[in-house]
Amino acid sequence: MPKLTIDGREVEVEQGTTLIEAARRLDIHIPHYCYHRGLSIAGNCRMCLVEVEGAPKMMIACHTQAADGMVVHTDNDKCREFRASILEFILVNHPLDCPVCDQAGECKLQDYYMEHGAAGSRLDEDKVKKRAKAKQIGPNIMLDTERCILCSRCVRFTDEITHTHELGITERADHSEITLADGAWLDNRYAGCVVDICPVGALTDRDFRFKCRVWYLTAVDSICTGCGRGCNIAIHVNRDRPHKAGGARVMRYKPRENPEVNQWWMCDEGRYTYKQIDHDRLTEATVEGRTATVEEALDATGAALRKAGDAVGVLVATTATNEELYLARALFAGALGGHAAYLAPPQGEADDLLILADKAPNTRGAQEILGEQAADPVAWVKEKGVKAVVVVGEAELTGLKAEVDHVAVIATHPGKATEQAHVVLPGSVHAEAEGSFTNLAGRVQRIRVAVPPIGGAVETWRLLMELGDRLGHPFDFAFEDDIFAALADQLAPFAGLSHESLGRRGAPLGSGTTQPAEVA
Amino acid sequence: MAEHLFFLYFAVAALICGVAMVSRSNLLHAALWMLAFFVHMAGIFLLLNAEFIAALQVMVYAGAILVLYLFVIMLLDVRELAKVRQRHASATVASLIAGVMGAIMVVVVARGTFNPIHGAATAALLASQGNVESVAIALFTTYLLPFEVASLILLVAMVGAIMLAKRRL
Amino acid sequence: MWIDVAIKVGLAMVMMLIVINIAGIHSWVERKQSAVIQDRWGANRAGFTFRAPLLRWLNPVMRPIIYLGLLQPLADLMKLVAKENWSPVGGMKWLHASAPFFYLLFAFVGFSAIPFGDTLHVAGRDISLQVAHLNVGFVFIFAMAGLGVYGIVLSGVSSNNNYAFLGAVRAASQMISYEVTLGATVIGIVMVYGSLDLQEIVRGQGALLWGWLPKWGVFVQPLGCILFFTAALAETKRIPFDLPEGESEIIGYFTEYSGTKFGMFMLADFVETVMVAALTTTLFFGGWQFPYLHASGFVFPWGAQVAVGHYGVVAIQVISFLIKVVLFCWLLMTIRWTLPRFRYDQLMDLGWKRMLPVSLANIAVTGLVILLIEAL
Amino acid sequence: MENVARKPGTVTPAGAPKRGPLSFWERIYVVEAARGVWITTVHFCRNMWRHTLHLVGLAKDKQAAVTVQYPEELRYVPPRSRTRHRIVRREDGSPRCVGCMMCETICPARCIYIVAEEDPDPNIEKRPKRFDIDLGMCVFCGFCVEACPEDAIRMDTQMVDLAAYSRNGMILTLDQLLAGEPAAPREATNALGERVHG
Repeated sequence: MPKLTIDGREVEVEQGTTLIEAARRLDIHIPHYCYHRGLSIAGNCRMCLVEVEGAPKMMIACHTQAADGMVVHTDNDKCREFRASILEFILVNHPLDCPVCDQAGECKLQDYYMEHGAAGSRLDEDKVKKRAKAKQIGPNIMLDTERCILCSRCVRFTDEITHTHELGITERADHSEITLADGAWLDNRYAGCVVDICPVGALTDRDFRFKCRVWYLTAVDSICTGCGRGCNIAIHVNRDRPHKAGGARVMRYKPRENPEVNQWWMCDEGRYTYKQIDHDRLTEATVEGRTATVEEALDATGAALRKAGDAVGVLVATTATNEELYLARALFAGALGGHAAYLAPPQGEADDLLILADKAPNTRGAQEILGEQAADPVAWVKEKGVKAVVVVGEAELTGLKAEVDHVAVIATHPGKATEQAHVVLPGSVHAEAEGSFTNLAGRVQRIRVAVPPIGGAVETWRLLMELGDRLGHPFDFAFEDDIFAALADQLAPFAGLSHESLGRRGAPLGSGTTQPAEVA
Repeated sequence: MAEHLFFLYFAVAALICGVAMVSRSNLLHAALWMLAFFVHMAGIFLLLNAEFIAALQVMVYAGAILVLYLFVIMLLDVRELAKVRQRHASATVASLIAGVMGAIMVVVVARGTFNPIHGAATAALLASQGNVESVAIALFTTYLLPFEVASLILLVAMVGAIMLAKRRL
Repeated sequence: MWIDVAIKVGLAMVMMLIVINIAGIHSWVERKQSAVIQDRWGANRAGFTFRAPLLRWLNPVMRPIIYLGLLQPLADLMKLVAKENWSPVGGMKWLHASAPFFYLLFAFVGFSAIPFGDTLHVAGRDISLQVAHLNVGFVFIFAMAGLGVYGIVLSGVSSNNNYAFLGAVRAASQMISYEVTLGATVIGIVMVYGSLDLQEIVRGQGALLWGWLPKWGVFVQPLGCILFFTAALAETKRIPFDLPEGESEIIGYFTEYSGTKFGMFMLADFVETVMVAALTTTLFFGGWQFPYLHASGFVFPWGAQVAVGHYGVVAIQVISFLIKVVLFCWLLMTIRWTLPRFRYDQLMDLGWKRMLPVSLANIAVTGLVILLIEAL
Repeated sequence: MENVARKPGTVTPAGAPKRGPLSFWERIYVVEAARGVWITTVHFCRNMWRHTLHLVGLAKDKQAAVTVQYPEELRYVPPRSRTRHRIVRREDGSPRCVGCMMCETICPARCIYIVAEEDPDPNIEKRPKRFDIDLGMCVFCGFCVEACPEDAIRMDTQMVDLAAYSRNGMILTLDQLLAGEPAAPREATNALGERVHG
């Protein structure tokens, strides 16, 4: 175990650890462009040069392994001078078109320039112009070779992560540029990630281009709902410039690092599911097809459920959060003496990186909380003798209306479920409520409120609580975390967990009761 | 005839205002009903040829005293007070007593044994003497002692209020 | 009986006509007079130009009208009426709407006791030129003025606005404070003329002192006159006593009002101004009396006599009353553009510590003088 | 400033005669108020008389009002005054703005609304699809002009008479902003539209 000194502080790291990682242990940030923890080491940007005592020249921190007794300086005059020089070199042919560049505001070039460069240009020659300024290289990706600093992160990503090899670097010296391989098209299922890892504005997302400046955005930690993987994401919300992008509230998803789930990546399929948040939403309640207030709709459903006595049931889609599932269970299976089951999640393609076949975010949670799956809702209703049923979420329910006296659907989008409903209640999507999902691997992860419920919609958990009030079984939960606390209290796998202890990266089922192992 | 009609109106309206006044939970509304009540009382005084009393009723009670009440009410949070369900134990007793007294009045009026006592101030006297003079004569001759006592009591009350409000003079 | 009612209604209409017109003209005077006093030009925009060939000859006539801003009140009125009828969020809608009504109503009702002429003999009837003959005259007027406070208090409470509320508290306490002085100063007049009846007081002012000086209130009660005028000015809440409103700085009770409802407050303010002018005229400046004019005509102290017919006498009296009222309105307006506003403590100080004791002393001195005169 | 010992609470403007304590008659206030009323009345009578004369075309040389009679008379507007915005065009007539939203970001009144779109020319990349300035909210601070990296927005139209019949009327669109032209500083004129110095 080598023991070394960085900026006067001692640290002991495993054999083979690079200096940049060793420094990270001490919360020392070494500027870098080409280095990425999820990719192989290229060592071509030279931004991470540090001084190692005894070494004849500056060393790159991303590729130099820590050795016993090493004394490293990351922020002395020499380092700063080198960084300024490297930045000057990188910027020689950079077009400095920050005003039109979408990366402006989250651009490492801007950040490091303000921090380490901030020098006037000494360039007398004309800048070397590349062949084309903005060029489309994939269905969602634009490439601007002028802005590229040739860190090769995107090339390594297509080589090492997706193994699709679409990108490469051609030409020599200051004519070098990122190029598509012959006949290739950057359309792999993770192509959007190259935009995330590009430290400058060379690769931009066509979907996000020019919609909004990044400094207008607020990032809210959440979980992708595209499949059972539960990739950690940040929802980027535009809260105070509503005139942007036709009034869209959510501007984009960005993957969030979680080594246990998705490392640094997410698939394009999930990345663009944000459009569903505002698209074609149910914004008002209906009773028998007529527009009604949520109160009226709740009253109607409450009356029907009361009439049905214990012949009531609830069918919850696996898009519901753990909290919503728990409320459904506590109300229908518990207090009312009826039945509760979850609906079969939609299935799709899977691959060997992130994408799973189960296309719902909380199938595991439904299994743990409700246990029983209603593969065919109509058959389930018949079998249980249910006379009034509440459906939470989207499902194929053809023929259900004929079997029961009352169908209430808490839904977010019009679909096959709402067609079968006597009463439709507008619920919330994952970006509009607090809660948690359990991914297929059994990891419980939090979602948070990014935007308020759209239009007249109400948080789904609140609707369930209101139903409880009307059925004479009021819940006294004030917030979502109270519901989770009750859930953790009653179900063994969740025992010991709380919204607070889940943190930003979640925790596996059952981990609340065992002493956590050494946290790295 | 017209006089009877006016009296009927003023009497009924005053009763309604009075009941409304004590039954409102919103203090502000109660005060406004009280205002309406004072105005109708003044109307009854007018019918009794007591113009001066009527004007004083409005000027002093409605114009000054009730405004001071309103001050206090305004400085309290009326909406908050209105939310409080006020239910005192004494309310039952009070309504009982009120009911009994009301019943007595109804019985007395119904039996026709209720005869107004004619005072010294007749309409003719008022016409010859004038309203203010009649009041003044009564106040400063017949009832001089009660008048002076009342003013003394008021003085005491005023001094007491000042002492309470301003501890350090 | 019906004829009596018709006469009363007619008198009330005449009074309303007079008051509303004077009050309406105020809004023009206030703009133009303030402008001219302050070396500005003032309202000189409202108006229209005729394009139709048949009406073009009217344009030269319109020019001075526009130049003098005579159509400004009309434009103001149109603006106020056309504005949105709005009530504040969280306020009490009904009370908010009724407050200006209360205020304006009680401002108007007071006028019913003001006599604007002597008895008119027509077709064998004696018509006293006064809407309501009340033998408690000004007590009634003060009672109505006291009720006007409710309009203000309600507007403050119902607006759900702390500034409006504080303005209402200031206004109400100011009005109550000065009502005391107002009442105390009038007592001197009552003692001199021996009546509360305003018509009687005016008649009493027709007498002559030492054979040549009209026995007007201002001559027998000069101190009372100044005190009354000052206190009445404070009652109208106009500069220099405009602490309840102070449009531009301290925000007042009708902050949350707009459109017609605000217009009613403004009109009521002007009506109050007219009321103060009318009361001052009635109590201290002889009301409808014209110097040396008797029922049969002029009788001058140096012996000359001019006979005037009954209708002529009544006409001179009514016009004399109107001219006096207008002159006092003018004075009130001029004072507005002359004096700076008092501070609130100064206002209370003036009311309670200076004017009230002086007015009480005035009563005592008046009583003494009357006793002395009677003893002699 | 010389250091003059003053009574606390009194402020004497430089050069004003020092005031002694108020006399009894001044404290009585009635006389002083009457004097004040007299002064305003004199002003009123003098000015009203002159206005009347002006109306019939006499005594035009004697001023009745000291104020600038806008809009017949106009005040001089200095050339560097921040006046209504305009957007500068390129040589080909297209707006110079690239929709970078720097002005929108810096605007303290948040009166600028920009929606950007792809420009067909890849060397420009970005152009404003919508560029609105709400003059009803603008505080004329000029930050947008300072922030613009393309010198695309300027406040040199010398237009200061901004009014509209509705709130929406106060919103300038891209076309209106492009229609603005730089103007010479506004000269002061008198009621007859003649140029006046000063």
